Amino acid sequence: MSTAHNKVLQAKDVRQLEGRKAMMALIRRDLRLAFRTPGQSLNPVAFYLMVASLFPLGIAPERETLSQLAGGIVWIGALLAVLLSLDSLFKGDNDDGSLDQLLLSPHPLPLLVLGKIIAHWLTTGVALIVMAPILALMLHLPEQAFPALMASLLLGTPLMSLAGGIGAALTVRVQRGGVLLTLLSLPLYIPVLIFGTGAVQSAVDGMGYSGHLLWLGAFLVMGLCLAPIAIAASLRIVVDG
Amino acid sequence: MLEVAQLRCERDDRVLFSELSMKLSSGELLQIEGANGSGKTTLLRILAGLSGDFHGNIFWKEKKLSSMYADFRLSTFYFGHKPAVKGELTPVENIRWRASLRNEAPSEHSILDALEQVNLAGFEDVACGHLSAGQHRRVALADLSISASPLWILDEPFTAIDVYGVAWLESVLAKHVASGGMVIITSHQSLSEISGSVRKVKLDDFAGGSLEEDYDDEMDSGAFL
Amino acid sequence: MYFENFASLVDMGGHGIYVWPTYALGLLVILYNIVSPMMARKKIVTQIRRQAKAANNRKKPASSDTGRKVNSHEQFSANGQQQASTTESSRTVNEGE
Amino acid sequence: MNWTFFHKLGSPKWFYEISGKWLPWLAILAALMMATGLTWGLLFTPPDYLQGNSYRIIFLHVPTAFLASAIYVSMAIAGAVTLIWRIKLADMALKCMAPIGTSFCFLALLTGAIWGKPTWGTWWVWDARLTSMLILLFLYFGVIALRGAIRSATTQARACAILTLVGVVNIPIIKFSVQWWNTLHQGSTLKLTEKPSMAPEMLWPLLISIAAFYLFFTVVLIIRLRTEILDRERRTKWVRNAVEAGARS
Repeated sequence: MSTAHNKVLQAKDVRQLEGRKAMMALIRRDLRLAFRTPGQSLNPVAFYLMVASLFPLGIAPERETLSQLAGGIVWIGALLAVLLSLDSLFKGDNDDGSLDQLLLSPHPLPLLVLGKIIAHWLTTGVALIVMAPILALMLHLPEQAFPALMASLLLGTPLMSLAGGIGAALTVRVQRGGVLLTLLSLPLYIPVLIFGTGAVQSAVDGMGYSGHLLWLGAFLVMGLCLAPIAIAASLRIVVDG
Repeated sequence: MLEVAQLRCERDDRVLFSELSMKLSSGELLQIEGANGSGKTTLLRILAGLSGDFHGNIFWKEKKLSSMYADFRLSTFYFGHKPAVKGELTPVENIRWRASLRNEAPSEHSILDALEQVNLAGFEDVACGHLSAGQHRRVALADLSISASPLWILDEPFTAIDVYGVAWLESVLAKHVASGGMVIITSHQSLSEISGSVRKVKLDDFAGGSLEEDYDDEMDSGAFL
Repeated sequence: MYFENFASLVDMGGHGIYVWPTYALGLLVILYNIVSPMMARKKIVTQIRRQAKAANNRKKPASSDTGRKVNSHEQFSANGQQQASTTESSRTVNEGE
Repeated sequence: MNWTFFHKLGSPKWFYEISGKWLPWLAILAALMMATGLTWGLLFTPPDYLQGNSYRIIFLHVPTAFLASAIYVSMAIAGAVTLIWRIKLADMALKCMAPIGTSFCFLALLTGAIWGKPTWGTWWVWDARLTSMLILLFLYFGVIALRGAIRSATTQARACAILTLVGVVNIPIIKFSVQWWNTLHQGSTLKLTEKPSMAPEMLWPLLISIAAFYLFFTVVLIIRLRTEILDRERRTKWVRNAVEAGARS
C-alpha cells in the first residue's frame, strides 16, 4: 500500500481548497493570542487614553477650546494608537517562523493577510472605538457630533489597519523599524484623518457629514481590495531577502 | 517529481553553490550535506519556494515550479529553523492552525496520538510558552507526522531532540519514504536506518564558482534582477 | 532688460530680499545635484580601480592579454570579451544550458 | 512587437555606452536653456500687476514643483517595470531618481514658503498645494529610508517598487483630500500660480524654465545612473575595462 503516493493524487482531486476556513482559523488564532496576553493587547488603548489626556494639559482645559478640538484629538489619538500597534502585526509571526508557514500555505496569501488584518482590527480598532465616546466626553465634544465620531471611526480604523499593514509588511525584517513604519504609513493616513475629523467637525458645526462618510466608505472598499494584495506581495518580497 | 537544473545562488557577493542539478522522485530521501555556511538553509528555502533569488530552473511534476505553486504548496511541508509554534497557545491549538494553513483538519484523536509519540503526552493543555525550545520543535514534528503532504522539506529536524526522539523521527521518515513520500533533509545525522532510498548531495561539491559575470549580450541575464 | 539700473535690479521694488535668496537656494540645489553624483562617481571609480588592482595581483599575470592596454572608451566591449576568455578563473558558468 | 530594443534598453552596459555619448550634448542644452529661462524671467519680464516682482520666484517654483510630482510618478513607473520585467536598470533609475526628486520637492517647498511671505504675509500657509507637496516630501523620505533599511539589493529593489506603487495610488487621493480639507477651512485665498491668463512675455520664460529643469533632471539622472551602474556591475569585465580606459584617456 502506498498512502503517501495516494496523497499526491488527493492533493489535486479530493482536498478542495478551503481558504475561508483557513482565514477564520487564523483570525481565531490571533484573537486567542491577544486575549491570552491582555497586557500587551491593551497597550494601544492605554496609549490612546494618555495621548488624549495630554491635550487638555498641553493646550487649555476650557470647555470652549476643547470642544472645538475634541474631534481632532480623538482622531489623532486613534491614529497614533493604531500606528503603535502595527509594529507587532507581522513581527511575532516573523520571529517564531509562523510567517514562513503563512507564505507556504496553498491558500491565497491575500486572503490570509486579510484574516490577520481583521484580527488586528478586532483587537485594536474595536477597543479604540469603544474608548472614543469616553474620551469625547472628557474633551467636551458637543453631543450632536457623537454619531459622526463613532461612524467615522468605524470606517476609519479598519482602513488604518489595512493601509498600515503595507508598512508593517515592508518593515517586518527591519531592526527597530518602528520609526520607518510610521514614516511609510503616515502619508496613507492623511486622507483618512482629513475625512474622519472633517465628518466630526461638520457635525459640530451642525452640518451634514454623510459626504465625508461616503468618501471614507469608498476608501475602505478600495483598501479592502488593494491592501491585502500589496501586503501579500510585500511579505513575499521581504521574506525572500 | 521535483527536479532542479543548473541551480546557482549568490549571497552577499559570494557564490554559495552553482551548477547544482538533482532529481527527487516518489519514495526517495535526499540528504543535503555541507559545512556550516555552505548554503543548506538557503537551498531549502529556495526549494520550498520562499526565496526566488537564484538562477536556474526548478520543476515540479515536469512543469516549471513558478507555474505550479498552488499544487506544490498543497503538497509540501516545510520545517525550518524556527518551529512556528506560538507560545501563547497549547500544542493542540498550535497543530490545529498549522494544519489549517495546509488545508488539513486533523482529528482530535490523531493530534493527541501524535503528541504522545513525541513524548508530549500530558502537556496537551499547557501553553507552549512554558515548554522548552526542544519541546517546541517536537510540537512541530508531531504536526509533521500527521501531515498529509507528500514532500517534506526539513531543515535540521534532529537538532534539540533526544535519542528517543531521533529514533522516532527516523522511523517516521522511513515510513513516509516507504509509502511513496519524498523527503529533502539537511542533517549531520547518519540516516542509515532508512533502507535503500537515501541519496546524498554534498553541497560543498557545488561550492564556489566564479563571481565575475561577463555578459556582453544585451539580452543576457545581466540586465535583470 | 526690464530694470533700469543695478540698484533697482537688486531691490526689485522691495521684493529683492525674497527673490534673490530664492534663486540662491535654487542654485544651491542645482549645484548639489551636480556635485554629489560626481563625487560619488569619483569614489566608486577609485574603489573599482583598487579592487581590480588587488584582483590582478592575486591572479598571476599568465597571458600577455591581461596587460594589454585599452586605448579608447569605445573599444572596451570588444576587448572585454577577449579578456574574459583568458582571465576567467577556474570555471565558466553558463546559465542558459 | 520587436522586444530587442526593450531588452537592449534594459542592458546596463548598452545604456552606459549610449548615455556616455549623449550626456555632453544634453548637459550643454540643459545649461543653455536654464540660463535663458531664468535670466529672461529674472531680468527681462515686467513685474506682475498684483504681486510685483516677487512673482519672479515662479520661474523656480513651478518647474521644481512639476518635477517633484513627475519624478515620483516616474519612480512608480520604474517600480512597475522592476516588478514585472525585473529589469535591473529600472531599479537603478528608481534609486537614482529618489534623491533628485527629494531635492526638487524640498526646493519647491522652500520657494513656495518664501513666496508666501510677500504674497500672504506669512512664511507658511496650509495651502492645498504646499500641503500636498509636504506630504510628497514624506513619501520621498519613505522610499529613501526603506532602501536604507534593507540589506539585499534584490529585496531593496522590489520593496521600494511596491512602496512607490502604493504611493502613486495614494498621491491623487492625498491631493483630492487636501484640496477638500483646504476649501472647508479657508475659502479661496490668493492662489500662487493659477493665473486666469498669463501674459505671453511671462509664459515663455516659464515654459523654457520648465523644459530646462526637465532636461537638467535628465542630465543629473544619467550621471547618477552611470555611477550606479559602475557600482553594481563592478564585478564585470567591461566595467573594469571602462574604468581603466577612463583613467588613461
